[in-house]
Amino acid sequence: MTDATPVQSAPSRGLLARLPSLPVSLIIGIVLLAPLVVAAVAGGSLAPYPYDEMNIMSRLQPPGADFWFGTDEFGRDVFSRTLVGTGSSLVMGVAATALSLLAGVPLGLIAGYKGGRVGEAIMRAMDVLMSFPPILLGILVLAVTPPAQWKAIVAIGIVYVPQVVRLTRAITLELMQEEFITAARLRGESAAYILFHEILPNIWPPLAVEASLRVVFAILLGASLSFIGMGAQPPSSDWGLMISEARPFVEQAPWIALCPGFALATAVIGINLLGDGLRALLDPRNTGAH
Amino acid sequence: MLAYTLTRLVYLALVLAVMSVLVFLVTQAMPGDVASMIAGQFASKEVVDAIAVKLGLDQPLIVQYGHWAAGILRGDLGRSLVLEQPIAPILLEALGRSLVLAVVALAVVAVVGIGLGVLAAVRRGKLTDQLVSGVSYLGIAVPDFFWAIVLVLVFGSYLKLLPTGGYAPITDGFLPWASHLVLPVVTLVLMLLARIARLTRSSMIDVLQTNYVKFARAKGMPESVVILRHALKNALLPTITVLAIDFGLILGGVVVIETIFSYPGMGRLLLFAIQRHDLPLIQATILIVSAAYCLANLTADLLYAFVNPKIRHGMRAS
Amino acid sequence: MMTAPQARPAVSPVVASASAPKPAPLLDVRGLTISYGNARGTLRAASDVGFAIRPGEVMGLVGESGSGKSTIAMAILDLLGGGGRVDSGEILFDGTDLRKLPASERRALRGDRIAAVFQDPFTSLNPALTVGRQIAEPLIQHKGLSPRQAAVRVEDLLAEVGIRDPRRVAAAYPHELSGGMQQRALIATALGCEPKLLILDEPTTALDVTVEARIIELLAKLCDSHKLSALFVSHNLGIVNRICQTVTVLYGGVVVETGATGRVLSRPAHPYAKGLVAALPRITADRRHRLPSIPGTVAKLSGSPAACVFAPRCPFAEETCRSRPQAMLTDGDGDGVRCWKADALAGTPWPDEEATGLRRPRTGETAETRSAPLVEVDHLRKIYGASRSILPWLRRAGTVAVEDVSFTIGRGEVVGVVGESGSGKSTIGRALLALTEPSAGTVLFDGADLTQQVKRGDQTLRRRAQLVFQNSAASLNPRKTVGAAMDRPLVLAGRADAEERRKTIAGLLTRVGLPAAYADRFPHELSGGERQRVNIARALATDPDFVVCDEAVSALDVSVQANILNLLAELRDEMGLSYLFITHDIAVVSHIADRVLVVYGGTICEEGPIGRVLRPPYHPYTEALLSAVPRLAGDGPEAPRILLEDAATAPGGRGCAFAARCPRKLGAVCDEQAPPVHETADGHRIACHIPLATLAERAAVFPELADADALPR
Amino acid sequence: MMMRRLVARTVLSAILLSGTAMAVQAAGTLKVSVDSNLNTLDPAKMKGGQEYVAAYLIFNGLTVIGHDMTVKPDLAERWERSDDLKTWTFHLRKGVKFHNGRELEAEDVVATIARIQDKATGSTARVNFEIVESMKALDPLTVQFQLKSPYAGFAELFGERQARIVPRDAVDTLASKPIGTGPFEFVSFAPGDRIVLKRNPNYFEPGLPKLDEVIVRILPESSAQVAALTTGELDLVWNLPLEAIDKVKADPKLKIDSVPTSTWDGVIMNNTVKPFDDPRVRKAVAMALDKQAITQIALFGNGTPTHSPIPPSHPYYNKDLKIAKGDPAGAKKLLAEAGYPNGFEVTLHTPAGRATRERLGLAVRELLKPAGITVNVQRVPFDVFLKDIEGKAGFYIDGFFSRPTIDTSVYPWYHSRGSWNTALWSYSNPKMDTLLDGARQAKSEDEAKSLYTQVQALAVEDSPGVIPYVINHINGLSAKVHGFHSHPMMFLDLRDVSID
Repeated sequence: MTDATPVQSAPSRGLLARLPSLPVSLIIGIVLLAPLVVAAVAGGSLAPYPYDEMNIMSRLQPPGADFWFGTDEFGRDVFSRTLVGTGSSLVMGVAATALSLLAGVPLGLIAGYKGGRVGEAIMRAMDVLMSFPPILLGILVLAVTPPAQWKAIVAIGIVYVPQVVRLTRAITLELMQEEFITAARLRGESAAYILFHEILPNIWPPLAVEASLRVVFAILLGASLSFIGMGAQPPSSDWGLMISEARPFVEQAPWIALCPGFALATAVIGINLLGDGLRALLDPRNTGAH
Repeated sequence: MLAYTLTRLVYLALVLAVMSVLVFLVTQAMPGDVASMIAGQFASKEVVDAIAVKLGLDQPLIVQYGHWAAGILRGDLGRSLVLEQPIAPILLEALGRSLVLAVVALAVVAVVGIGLGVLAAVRRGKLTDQLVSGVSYLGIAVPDFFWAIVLVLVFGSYLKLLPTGGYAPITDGFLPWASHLVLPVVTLVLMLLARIARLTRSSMIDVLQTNYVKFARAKGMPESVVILRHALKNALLPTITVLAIDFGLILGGVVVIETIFSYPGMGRLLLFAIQRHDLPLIQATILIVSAAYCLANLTADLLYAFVNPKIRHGMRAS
Repeated sequence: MMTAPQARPAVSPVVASASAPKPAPLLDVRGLTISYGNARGTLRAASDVGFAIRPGEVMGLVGESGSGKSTIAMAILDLLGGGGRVDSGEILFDGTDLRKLPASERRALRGDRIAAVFQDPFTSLNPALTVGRQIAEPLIQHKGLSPRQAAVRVEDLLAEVGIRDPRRVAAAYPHELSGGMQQRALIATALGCEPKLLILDEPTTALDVTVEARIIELLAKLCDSHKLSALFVSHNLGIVNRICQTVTVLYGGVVVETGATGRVLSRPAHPYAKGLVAALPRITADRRHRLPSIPGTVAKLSGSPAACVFAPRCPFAEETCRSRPQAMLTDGDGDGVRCWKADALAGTPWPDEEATGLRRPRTGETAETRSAPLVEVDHLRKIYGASRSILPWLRRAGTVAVEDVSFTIGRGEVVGVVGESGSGKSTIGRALLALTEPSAGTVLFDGADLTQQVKRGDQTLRRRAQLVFQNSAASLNPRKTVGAAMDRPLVLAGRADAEERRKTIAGLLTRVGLPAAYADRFPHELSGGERQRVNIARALATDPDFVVCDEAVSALDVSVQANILNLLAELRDEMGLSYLFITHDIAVVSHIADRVLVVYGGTICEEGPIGRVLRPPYHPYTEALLSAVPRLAGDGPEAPRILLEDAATAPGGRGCAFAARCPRKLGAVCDEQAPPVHETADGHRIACHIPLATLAERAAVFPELADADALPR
Repeated sequence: MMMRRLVARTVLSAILLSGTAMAVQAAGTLKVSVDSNLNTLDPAKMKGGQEYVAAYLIFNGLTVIGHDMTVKPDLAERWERSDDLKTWTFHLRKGVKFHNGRELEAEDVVATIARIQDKATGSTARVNFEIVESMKALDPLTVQFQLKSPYAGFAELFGERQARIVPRDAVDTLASKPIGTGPFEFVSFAPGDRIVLKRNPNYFEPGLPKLDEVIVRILPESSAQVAALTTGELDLVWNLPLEAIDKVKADPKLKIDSVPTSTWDGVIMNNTVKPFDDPRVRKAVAMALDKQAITQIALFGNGTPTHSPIPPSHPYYNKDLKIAKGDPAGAKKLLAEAGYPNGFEVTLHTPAGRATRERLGLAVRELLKPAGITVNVQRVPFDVFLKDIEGKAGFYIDGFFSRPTIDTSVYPWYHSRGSWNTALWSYSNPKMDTLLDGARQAKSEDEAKSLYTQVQALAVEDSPGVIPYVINHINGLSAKVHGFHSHPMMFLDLRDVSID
């Protein structure tokens, strides 16, 4: 009630100054992700070989001095392919998540704020979408047209819209009960102002945490879709596709699958840790302690 | 509770009805068509048309939908155009195999996952907790297909201990049946375990901080009673929901795992149907998969309500 | 009797005191120091705390939030959570230092020799287990009863705590019981193993006033009949006065005063205790005066106190107070005070602000002398949860929150609405502000239908009616500065000039007693009282005529509550505001309202000028409410309390809403017919089947009001 | 308690020993795997190799293509042709019974062929029998065909995969419950899982088959197939994945059996679509592709570079022609002549899920790069491939199984009225037509050989598409399996097979 030692506000201090007090998982997450982001941005120029250069003489080479992570059945350098594939895999996750947020957040806001018939209609539509198992929805979307990576992104984006809508709506409903929203209504604010200036800023922290987890799911789902041939297309070096193509050779040349597998694991662990760290950082209950 | 169940069932029926229309339209929109698929490479137009007429594909969509929907209401899922067999038995068989996978995998996940989650929550911050967290990270970090490949490599190719693909009906004997299940189940467990363990851990931690747990301690209850009787029962509520949803997911087919292990469940049936462009089979499979998924969700909610006396009794009011 | 300031052992050797041979204490806490630690540092929750409870004695441990009272209770139970630890000290129970016992032995004592009841019965019972099983658990654990034997004992226990249907309650789940029943179940659990010591941590705070009264009555009876000792943790001085023989006052984790309840509450020695007693709103007080209040906010410590913890807020503080810690001064009777000036101040009351000229006395101007009413409520009715689904089993009539309520609020008038939880009082407030649409009836604001205007999108009229909330934290957007929160109403009012708006905000902040620089702060950087001031300032920013105060001071500590009440009163006087003051605390209402509505189950049972409502004739419910108001020693004789039954069913139906709990129920007529309204002079109306004359025969709950015409009108 | 422990122990040992436990089955049971699900068991509607496996186990034709690629009697014990090559009379073997016990009659043959001719059946073999003017059963054991035009290879047509003779009274249930005259009887089919067949005790070849039971498991994952073969869970992997050959060879308990075939993959260029309407462009593509390298990449060397569908193992093969070695510089020059000095960009479609063809596509992409042609590979699901790509797109990878005769292997693709040609690359050269028509009526082997030699030269010169190789058909099997020989038509012939 009467709290005499005001708790220092989290956002009012510089990030750098607070580095020692940042959650450990956040720091590890960033450390794991940083090289991947670099690879995603500059993958092609860092790679020792072009990702699609074939060399029949050196196919299925084990890791060595020339090819750090060996070569695949076409003699392509696995390391270069993995490096170049970073962009494809990360973009898949981030873009699909962005898409689901872009569509889901406004719908969730409206459903939560408006309620009534509009809200009901939105939520029932989401129910229908949600009653498809995620990968099924992805397959269905992709089965309508020839596969391509951007379509996989759209498909995954659509798959996760209901979750985002539900979360946004739940938070909005909760916020609608908050008295500061009542105060805004009392002073005669428009619905748009309340939605975008009062509610939205309070939705971001939980959404950011949710988004980081969604990115993980999207990356994995994207890899799965590529794996069954409905995502990225050869000769692209998307990780899921690489692992899928490596299957027949896994016994002779396990490195073809292991290299992108480890990259995928690093990305997922990194983002998970980032999400955990973010949660700890943004959770009001954890101000100070983590 | 009854009213709630009824309401949910009505919703379910509505959702499925809407979905059936959606599924029907989407499958119609698919490129490629079944008549040319049946006619094969380079069939002439007349051949394709003749097949289309024979299959009734020339009729207006609404009529086709009407026939289809009426059939489903009668329990007739139609005939597979490619397999030229009634769909229902094929689907039931695949569903049965998916059911086996789901039940076995979830039984393992539930026991191990909840156990680990409780252990981690009770030993929060200690080595055990960190070990469990680490293992569960590994579980979610690596995609299921990667685990599957590793398992095939290790147990099938190197150790030659387990069959790496296919399915043996129980009529072949218990051992072949069970041995074929091991790898897909282990893969599924690796995939699902982490979530269950982490969820149990976090809800357990929440429950351990509640007043009623504090009050149970104030009554001098031993820690084991506090954890197992007072905390666990309440902490399991969200876990039950997720388990039921996972159940629906596996029942609806885990396409990737079924592909790698050549497991003839719902996922591969669907993939088969899509690849062969067998519209009735696609429609029926999606409908059944979605219905199974919805039912699992519904069961989750009902189970949640049933386990939670507050909702069980208060359902009428809400 | 008290000596000069000098360093003395902190713990008074009460036992060794020869002047009054008393039995050895059952619980003797000595030098207890507790701190909470986390990565950011440590917070001292209790410093060198000592007190003793003798067999059969109930000791009150009082203090405001953050005083460390609950922490001490939990430390005794060995249930400190969240990084709390006991740094030093002894907790002697029956002569044994509990801290030296292994954890398993301490656990064996808990629930058996030392039992506890916590604040919130709603969350203290496990929702997944039946009540009976939860009560039986310690019996089986500590006494080795079989489940069957335990079940029999459970029913006995439930009967003993006043539950009429023990078998049904034992088989019920917690959510099926009312709050009062739940708390009785908890008490039954605590009593099960016949403990020697009860730890009661705010056992009635979460309950309604009439329920609280019954629970206190029960606890007092049980402590007496079982010869129980108890540590009674509370912030409520009135309750402590009723049940405790001795009291220990905590401030900032430090014991500032201890002694016999009667003495401490009637003649407090420590300045903080003086302030606390003075700031308590009293029904009998002259409401033309401001409430005395304690300036500032509660201090928090990170280490051993280096000065008197209360010095920053103490009007009597001198330089010495700020430079050295205070020692406990005790006398032979076990009374103690931690203030070197205690003797010197013995006759000095807490300073009256009017006397010091800080505040203007309220002018006696009346509101009703003005013209037409500002707000007219006509046959307002609100039903929640009604549903017209196409699915027959989903159709619901809904819950009646407000049933046919009519009243008016004059310009400059303060109307209080008093009721318990579920009485519909908040719904009335929300309907008045067009935050909820009435199911029937109309609300006219300044002659216009506000609801219809808002529906049409016309917000101008609405800005003239504002709301001050209970939860000062939730009512401010955590991501906006105070200035930004106050800026919006001005922008909406068409004030284009940013500089001018900034000035206005500074002016408003100053007006509610905050520095203008607070405009740049975020809500979480403010204390609860400061946030409530910001809330008020924000409400004022639209330049309203009418403000609904919905439990606006309920969440605040007594010392802060007085501040806010004073501020609200001042604003009304200066700006001619009208208030609808919604609260569960009739003492608070009596202090600020001109007129009062007593609501129960969505209906108005009694309405009238405050002076009339506080005096007979009473509606039976009003009478019970008034009799439940706890009073401090020295406030006058306690009236016989009217104890209401726990509500068995929700109010509703055709008859009187209060019929089910009414101690004076006439019979079937109360259940079946709506009560007639008796009207007396001055607009005093009572809705009851009992004839007015019979009602008027009752004795006054506050006789001092009856004869002394302390109240105007 | 005891019981529970016992069960637990059993389960444990079961899991550990399952590898060997799997092998415990009826002694005469052969477990075979195929790599893809079967769509249908109705031979007339079959289209995939895995289906033909079933067709040859359950059914017979009037004739059969032998391991030496020559036509041999099957249900027909002998046949006669008129001198004008237009009237063909087949005499059925006596006493052949369908699995349902009914005797085979000439009317069944008529019904079978009529059904294939029916457009609504949608049989890919229909075009083969368009040549039939009329047919009739002269008596229960004799059937006679009148052809529209002379055709020397008509008897071979009955060795074709779809032309399995089916009982005329049970055609409607063929897809799910096939009845034939073959060495094995149908027992059950679980789509996606397995087909179970048992020995036909009334099979007309005395003493055959030797096996009691055949289980055809559907295992799409190559690693699972190989693992199952090594653990003994399978006895034979039909069409062994190429990448597993080394592993099987290295295992002393396993062996490889392979045979050259005339099954080929091709880089199809639509001769009516720009830029492939210019023969110079097609020629440039052909020049740039190193067929030896492609055979290595796509088949891991398990095939032979060729000019046309005529395999190098065949006597008609043109040995004087050189196999393209890959000449990007020459290709560039040709492209410049054709008006593409800077090359061009094109999309190459490959059917998804056909590993060798996907590898072929990627190899083409790499090998055309130095010639200045930028290829974007687009994988297409097979159903879409059939509908929207084949015969429609400009540039794609396709492939075809061996045909029973050289005529059926070449004519349909290269003759301007050939059935596959019109729907594949629309190649038309009157000179080629003359050569092919002539070969059909060739009176002697030498004449035929000379004509086909010219056909190959012209096919390379015009390059309607590039046929880089013919594939070896490879099976992996357990050393316990005896009497198995891979068939150049990729049939699974199990009549003589036995297992220890």
